[in-house]
Amino acid sequence: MLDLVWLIPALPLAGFLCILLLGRKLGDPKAGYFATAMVGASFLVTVGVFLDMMSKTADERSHVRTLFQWIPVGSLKIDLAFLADPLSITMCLFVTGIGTLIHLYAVGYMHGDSRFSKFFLYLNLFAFSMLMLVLGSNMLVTFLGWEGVGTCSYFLIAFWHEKESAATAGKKAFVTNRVGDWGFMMAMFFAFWAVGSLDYSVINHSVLSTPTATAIALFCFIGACGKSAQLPLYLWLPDAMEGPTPVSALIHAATMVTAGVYLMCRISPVLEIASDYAGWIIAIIGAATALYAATVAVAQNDIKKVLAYSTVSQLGYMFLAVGSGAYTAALFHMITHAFFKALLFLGAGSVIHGMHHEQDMRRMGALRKLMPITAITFIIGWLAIAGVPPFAGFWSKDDILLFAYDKSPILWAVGLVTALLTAYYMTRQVIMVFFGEARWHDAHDEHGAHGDVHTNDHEPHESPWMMVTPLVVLAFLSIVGGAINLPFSHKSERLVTWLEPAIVVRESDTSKLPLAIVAIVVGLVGIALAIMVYAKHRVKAVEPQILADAWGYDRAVSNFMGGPGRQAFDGIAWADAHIVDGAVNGAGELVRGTAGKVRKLQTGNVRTYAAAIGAGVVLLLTWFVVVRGIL
Amino acid sequence: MELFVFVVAAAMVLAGAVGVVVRKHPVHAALSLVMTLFGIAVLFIAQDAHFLAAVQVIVYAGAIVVLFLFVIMLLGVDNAEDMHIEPFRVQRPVAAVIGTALVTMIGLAIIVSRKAAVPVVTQSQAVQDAALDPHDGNIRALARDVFSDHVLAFELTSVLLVIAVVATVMLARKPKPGELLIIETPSSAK
Amino acid sequence: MSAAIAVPTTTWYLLLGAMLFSIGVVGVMVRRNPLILFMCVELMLNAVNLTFVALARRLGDIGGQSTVFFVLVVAAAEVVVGLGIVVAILRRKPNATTDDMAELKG
Amino acid sequence: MAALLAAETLQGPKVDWFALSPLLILLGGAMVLLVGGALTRAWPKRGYALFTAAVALAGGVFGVLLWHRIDDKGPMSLVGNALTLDKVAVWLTITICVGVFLAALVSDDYLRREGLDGPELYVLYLLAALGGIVMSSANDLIVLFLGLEILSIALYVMAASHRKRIESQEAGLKYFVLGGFSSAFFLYGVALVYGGSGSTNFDKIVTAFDTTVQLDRQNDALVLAGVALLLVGLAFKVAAVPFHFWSPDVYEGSPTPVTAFMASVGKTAAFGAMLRVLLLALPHWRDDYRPALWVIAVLTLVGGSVMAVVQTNVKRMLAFSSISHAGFILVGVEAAAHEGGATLASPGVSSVLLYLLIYSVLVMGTFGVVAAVGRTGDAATGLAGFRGLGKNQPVLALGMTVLLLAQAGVPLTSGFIAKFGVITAAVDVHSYAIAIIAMVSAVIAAFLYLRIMVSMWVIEPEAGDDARERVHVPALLGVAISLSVAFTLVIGFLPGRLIDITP
Amino acid sequence: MIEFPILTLLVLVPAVGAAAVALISKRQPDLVKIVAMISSVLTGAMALWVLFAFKSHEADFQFVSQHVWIKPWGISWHLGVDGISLFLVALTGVLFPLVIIGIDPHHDHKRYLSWMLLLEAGVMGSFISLDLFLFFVFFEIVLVPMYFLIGGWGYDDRIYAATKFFLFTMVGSAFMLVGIVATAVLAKAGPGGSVTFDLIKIAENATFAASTGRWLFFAFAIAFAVKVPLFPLHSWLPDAHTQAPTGGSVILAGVLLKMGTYGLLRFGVYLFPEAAVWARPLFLTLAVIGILWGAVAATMQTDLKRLVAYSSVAHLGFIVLGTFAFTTVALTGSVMQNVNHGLSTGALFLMVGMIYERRHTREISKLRGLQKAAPVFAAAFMVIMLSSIGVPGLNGFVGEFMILIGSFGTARWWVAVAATGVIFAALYLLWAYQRVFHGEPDDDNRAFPELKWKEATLLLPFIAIIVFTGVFPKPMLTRIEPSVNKLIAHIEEHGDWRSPQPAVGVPSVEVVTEDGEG
Repeated sequence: MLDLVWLIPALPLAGFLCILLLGRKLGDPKAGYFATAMVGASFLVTVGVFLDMMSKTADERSHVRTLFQWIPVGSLKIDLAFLADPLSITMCLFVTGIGTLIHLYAVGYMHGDSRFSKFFLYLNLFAFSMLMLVLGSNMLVTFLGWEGVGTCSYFLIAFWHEKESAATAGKKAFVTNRVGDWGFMMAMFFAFWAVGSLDYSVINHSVLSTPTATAIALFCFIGACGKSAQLPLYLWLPDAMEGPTPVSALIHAATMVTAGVYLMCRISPVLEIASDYAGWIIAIIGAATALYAATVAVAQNDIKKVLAYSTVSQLGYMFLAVGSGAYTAALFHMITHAFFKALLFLGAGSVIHGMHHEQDMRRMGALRKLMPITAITFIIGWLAIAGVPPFAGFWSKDDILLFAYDKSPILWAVGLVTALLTAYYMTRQVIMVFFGEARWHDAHDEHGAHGDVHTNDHEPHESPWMMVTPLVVLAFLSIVGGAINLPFSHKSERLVTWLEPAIVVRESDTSKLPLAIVAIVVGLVGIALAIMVYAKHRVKAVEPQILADAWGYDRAVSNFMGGPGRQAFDGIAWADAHIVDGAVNGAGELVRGTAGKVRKLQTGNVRTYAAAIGAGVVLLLTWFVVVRGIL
Repeated sequence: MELFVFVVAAAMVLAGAVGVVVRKHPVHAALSLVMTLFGIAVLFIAQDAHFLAAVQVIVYAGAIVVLFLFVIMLLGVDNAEDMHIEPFRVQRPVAAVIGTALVTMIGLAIIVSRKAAVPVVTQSQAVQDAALDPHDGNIRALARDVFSDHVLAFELTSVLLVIAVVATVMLARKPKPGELLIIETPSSAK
Repeated sequence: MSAAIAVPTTTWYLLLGAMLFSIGVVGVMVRRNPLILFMCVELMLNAVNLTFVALARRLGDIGGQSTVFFVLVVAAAEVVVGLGIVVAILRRKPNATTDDMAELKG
Repeated sequence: MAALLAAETLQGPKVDWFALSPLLILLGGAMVLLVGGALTRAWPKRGYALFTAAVALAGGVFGVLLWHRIDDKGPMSLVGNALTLDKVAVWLTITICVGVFLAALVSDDYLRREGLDGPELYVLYLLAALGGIVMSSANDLIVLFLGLEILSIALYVMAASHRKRIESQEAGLKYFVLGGFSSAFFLYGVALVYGGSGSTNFDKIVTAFDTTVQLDRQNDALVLAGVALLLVGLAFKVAAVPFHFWSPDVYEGSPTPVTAFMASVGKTAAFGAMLRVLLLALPHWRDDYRPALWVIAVLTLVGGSVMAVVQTNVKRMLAFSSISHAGFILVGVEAAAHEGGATLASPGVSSVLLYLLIYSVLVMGTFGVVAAVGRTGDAATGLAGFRGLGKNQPVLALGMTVLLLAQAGVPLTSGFIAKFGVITAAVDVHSYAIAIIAMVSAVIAAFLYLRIMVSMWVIEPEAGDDARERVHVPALLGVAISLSVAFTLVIGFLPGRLIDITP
Repeated sequence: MIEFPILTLLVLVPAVGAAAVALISKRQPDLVKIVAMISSVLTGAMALWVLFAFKSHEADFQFVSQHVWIKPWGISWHLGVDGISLFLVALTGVLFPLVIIGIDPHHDHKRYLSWMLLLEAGVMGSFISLDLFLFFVFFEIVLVPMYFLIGGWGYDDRIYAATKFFLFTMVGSAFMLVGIVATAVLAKAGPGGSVTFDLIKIAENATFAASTGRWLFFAFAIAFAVKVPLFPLHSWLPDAHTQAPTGGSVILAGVLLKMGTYGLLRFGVYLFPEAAVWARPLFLTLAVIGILWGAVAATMQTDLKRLVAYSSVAHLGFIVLGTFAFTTVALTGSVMQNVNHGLSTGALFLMVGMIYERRHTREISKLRGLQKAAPVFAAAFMVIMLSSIGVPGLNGFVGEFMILIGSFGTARWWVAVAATGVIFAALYLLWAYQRVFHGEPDDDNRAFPELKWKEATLLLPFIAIIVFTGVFPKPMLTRIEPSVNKLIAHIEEHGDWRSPQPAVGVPSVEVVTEDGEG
């Protein structure tokens, strides 16, 4: 069964190819079901592989399946090969699993869109790329997937490309990601230079010097920052919400954005060799991002923007974990986050769908009655992310905070504040959307560009079954997801045990209980605060503009790009036209100008010519008689 | 004596030459030229080139200058040139500089190398013998030389004269009336 | 020949020739009447002739004199042709100077 | 008296008549044309041209025979050492004959079109060619001077021969005045060299200097002045900058076939003379005149190319291009001046000879096309006259394109071979700088060829242009252009044999 | 046994085709097209035959044919292909028929096709010549048809562009010609004695003094740097590309520029290894500047075609970078990238041409929302663009990656900077794509016609090769690598160069790998 690992990405690829050729014939909704089926089949294969792997001893669980030599030249031997090990299969499981659900959801969500089949074309391609990323046995195959998901992300963000903002957001995502890709490529160069191979098996098992390992780790981290939306490269993710909501859920919450975390875990042995400061840098950036994004989320009014910043914040958590050496904790959180954040996004999507593409929370409220299932599942997601036990989020977040405390109490404190804010802004969101009074009547005029296909019924409504089913499944997972790694005993830490052969596992000796209690309290405080503000209106809401503007960072970057950056570009373009090309044209002009001047000597008058000859004679005589003869 | 002859003749030569250059009227210039030519003929004699002196007078002064005068009269182009006008302001200073430089350079070369070893010339016996003839040694020697060593050159001068004949035929042929149209570029002709 | 009086050596003649030549050169440059231009060229040729004769005497060689003979012929032929051209032009443009004959330029 | 005469019979030099055959054929042909033309009624159409071509061809054929004779017996000197018959001389003789041959073909229809038909011009062609051959085989400065004068005076007349165009007469006058002017310089140079060596004969000059030149350099100032003046005369003839001023005006004003003749035969003879004077008569002053040659070559290369850029008259453009070509040939001469001894056997000389032959043919063809495009009155030689040629006369335009590309030195044309030879010669003596300057100036010059091509192929004729007389290619002209193009291409593709036999 | 002179025919068939086309009467336009098609397709078929008959894992020249041409100068008609030139030959063979059949010049078909075929002969010849003189002949002759193609069938500013192209390139060639002659003359002093222009003989036998070799190298390198074009000698390229007719642009980008990079490798590095090693920092620096400069300049262009043209400057910077890294991986990448760039940029020009055909403008600001109007067209453009951006899985990435990773060991800092080029590539292309294809089309653009079948057929080979090479480059690599290795060995032998020993990973644990390759 392990040898069939190639089927996992192959099925979505097949789906992609089929839809490419037949997509229009299949149409809405068959294309969607077909795509869902392909990813679902991929999930089944993954489960098969997973079971097969489970049946093996820990040592035998790593398996490389080479398809063919991809780039064999000189000392560079790169195979198109898959590495099936607990880490990759874990990733595959939730990528395909959640992927299937979101595909299904999308069939409902995208119903009626004029480019329905194209959406699933991209979605399948994305699934394929993501699986390549996860399964790659060397950095380059991972990079193939890495870029593939980036490209799909671009396609999908800009899916409604008629909208200027969507097109811009897509481009921004791709270009920003490319900055990170530069780091990834540099990491590969270093790795190849140091060990002559890009295979994880070789890199992770080589005796690297500390500086090299640090370089590889940090360059990988730059790549991860791009893909996983960390400071300072997170900019693209909030904008990416321009894409259809299933895309936000699948790509920009559950799977693609976690690729950075995955990569860091994948090379965790290298990180271990790297200098201490590498870990510190990662942890600090992670913590900073977490806190920063959480503050921003507090003041957002767009239902998806809140979730987007929340995602950034949660990813920050994961990097905090990575930086603290808690790779399993990072992965654990990644999985639970995938559950609840996908749930939240899909729930938000369901709301948006029900609200006819209204995204402003200020125009929502009291939806729980009209969209009961959506409301309930969303609330479960809220509890999970807010860190309320026993929901999934609590366990994983707690795990991270524990290791962060090991690293430094300050990091832990930052994490705690973030947790508080998270609870606060999520509660705010739930209240604004599902409780309070209905405010949607105020806004009939705001019709989404793509809402036209819906009926003229302006009343919000519950979503169809294919959208609701995934919500329910994910809600269930958000409740019980924590079970995969309960910190009660070594045995209950199933995820850790499972991943142990693949990544570095670290034990913490800090007492877990007090920290957990603090975390719970903090979470509850956050919820309570929000209730006071938004439900009871006891306290006036604090939503300063600067937070809504994300501390002005985005604008600063835009201003820089539009200002000095653009000027620099203009300057170079000018220099190209006027200096580089100017020199060429200048040379031409010089010749022409000289000729124009010299031709004036050609007066047509014999006497002038005679004078010229005379002058020539004198010059020649000077040379011959004076220089050569007399001197 | 020789000095006296030289000085007088040289004065004639130079005066005539300057006259050619500065006299407004072409006829005067031609007459100045005659003076120069005579002066040179005198200098030829002073240097034992009797035959050449004779030819100089006959051909140059007699034929060439007459030809000049003839053309001047024939075409009636004997109007004076206004020497006060010079359309190209730099022309005269430049000419003066070049002229001075030229004479300086060559003069310098002449003076510097005046002590140079004179190469030994071995002439054919016939020429040497002819030169010894007291009466017309120069002419004989010249004839010997021209018709032996330089016979080809001599023949070539005939070609030159043929060309001169053809040239006159061609150039002097009067264009038929109406043929003298200056052919304009088609755009303007249209 | 008295020793007190300098005897004009070849150098004197050569210098005279150089001067004559230069006057001719200057003449070509400053005069506008084509006929006078020709005369100036004749001056130059005569200067060369003088030089030839002087050198021939210094060398004791008759060859220089034969050369002068050829030059005379050349000069004659040149004048004939030159006057032919001038006649052709002047018939068409009476009193044309070389400055007027400057349509071809640039 | 009779006894005296008998006693004093002149012992003229021995004359090898066969060796003089090309000269005699040209002379004889000229006489037949002159006398026959004067005495008989007008010859049938094309009669003069075909006769001239035949004479030139015969001259060339005898040149080839002489070539084989030299192969057997080696070079020889003729008529009392006045001429040298070596391979260089014969090569140039053949080149000149080829030039005359093509010129005759080019002239035929032109003269009739312009109403100038008659034997005179052909007579002048033949006589000028004779002068050219004398120049390029002379072994005596005086003989060379006379050859030069024969060629020059004939050219003055030819330049002025278009009676209806005042430009032609202006050209004749300018050429004449400046030609006479520079001839005087040349002659002065002859005189000064004569003064230093005691002779005008190349062999004797060399012998004389062999004994004196090393002794006392300062005393050679006069001879050096002579060398300078000789160089002036030669540089004027080849139209080297700054002695080139006459050539654009004269090329533009002269009847087009005459321009072609000047550019081919005139240039060939002048360079032949230059090789002989500099390398055979004055080898002792190599180190003195080589830098001067270098400077002149560079000025000529750059000046010719640069000044061509702003021209709009094709004849004038080609005049500047011809100057630039002269620069190239000077590069070869400069290279040859690196060789020691009084010899013409060097890669430099070979490259010059090859260049001259190739250029002669090339330029004949080019001006042939210009003659056709000039149309009646020989006035439509501006760039505008070439517009639409690609449409109306595609074959002619294609031929012109080939010729222009060859002039630009594009590979697979003879022009490239010529340039390559010169560059090789220069590089062979390590004159890298001049080689590079030459090539770069060739690029500048390429601009003008491109402009002509653009006019032919790309620019649409304007409204006024349509009213223009249609370009007409008469038979003989067509033959001349075709031969020229064919030669250009054949040599471009298969130059091996020709290079092999170049002396 | 006399071998079948396949390479000679590769040159002769298009040349004869050109002559035949030129000679056919204008009144038979169909015959003209058929003859042109046959000769180009035949050439393409022969090129492909060479590609398939080529023995992989073989470093030496194959299909060699040698005949004396100009004996007194030691010049011979010496042709051969090795791994370095093989794919360029194939590319040339494939590209020309596509262009000749697929692109309509609109007027004067006869002349257009004749020039095209002549161009093909010239390009083909430059890639297979093994004689300096012969190479120069082809290198230079190419200018003529290209000049006429740009000048005759180009756009508004075509004469300026064509002239600039011709003269600029010719200046470079001027130096090269002197260099070639000097090389041959100086090489003569070595063993053998007689002059030869034979590349292999000179490269293997002649030894030049270091300073001499460097001068000579520069004489060659200038010509190639112009052709590539290397910053700052690139300014002819945007004009030429923009003004050329579509077919001309495709050929220009597809194969003509490759004459520069190929020449640099074959006639620069191979002939003068010592000098090449010495000049390495300069070329690396210029290449890297070119990458960034081209990218930035491309970003600011308002003309779509000009933008693509500038992207070429950036891409070719990568190729030069790889060339002067002197490692197997980078050099192989460079050679491969030649082909990749030819395909992707060629195809981009093709599509820009199609846009122009439809809209009669190339101004980005006048185009808008084309994806909505013509989704398939947009998709095709997208794939090609992604290849140009260097997205893995497509050909552009493989070459670029090999260049970068291979150069890293020997030119680390340059690579670090050059790699940022991938960011810019995304920036300018995506931005352009957004402006042209995204958004709501206005009235002018709404009627933008969808990709036609004929056009799709034309693009299909491009896209197929783009994808195939991106996924499975191995067949290319095994053919290129031996020759590249040989070249590097040559550099090591003659120049002060040691290519870095491949680092060998030191696994602390035995890795379980199961090779599943069949």
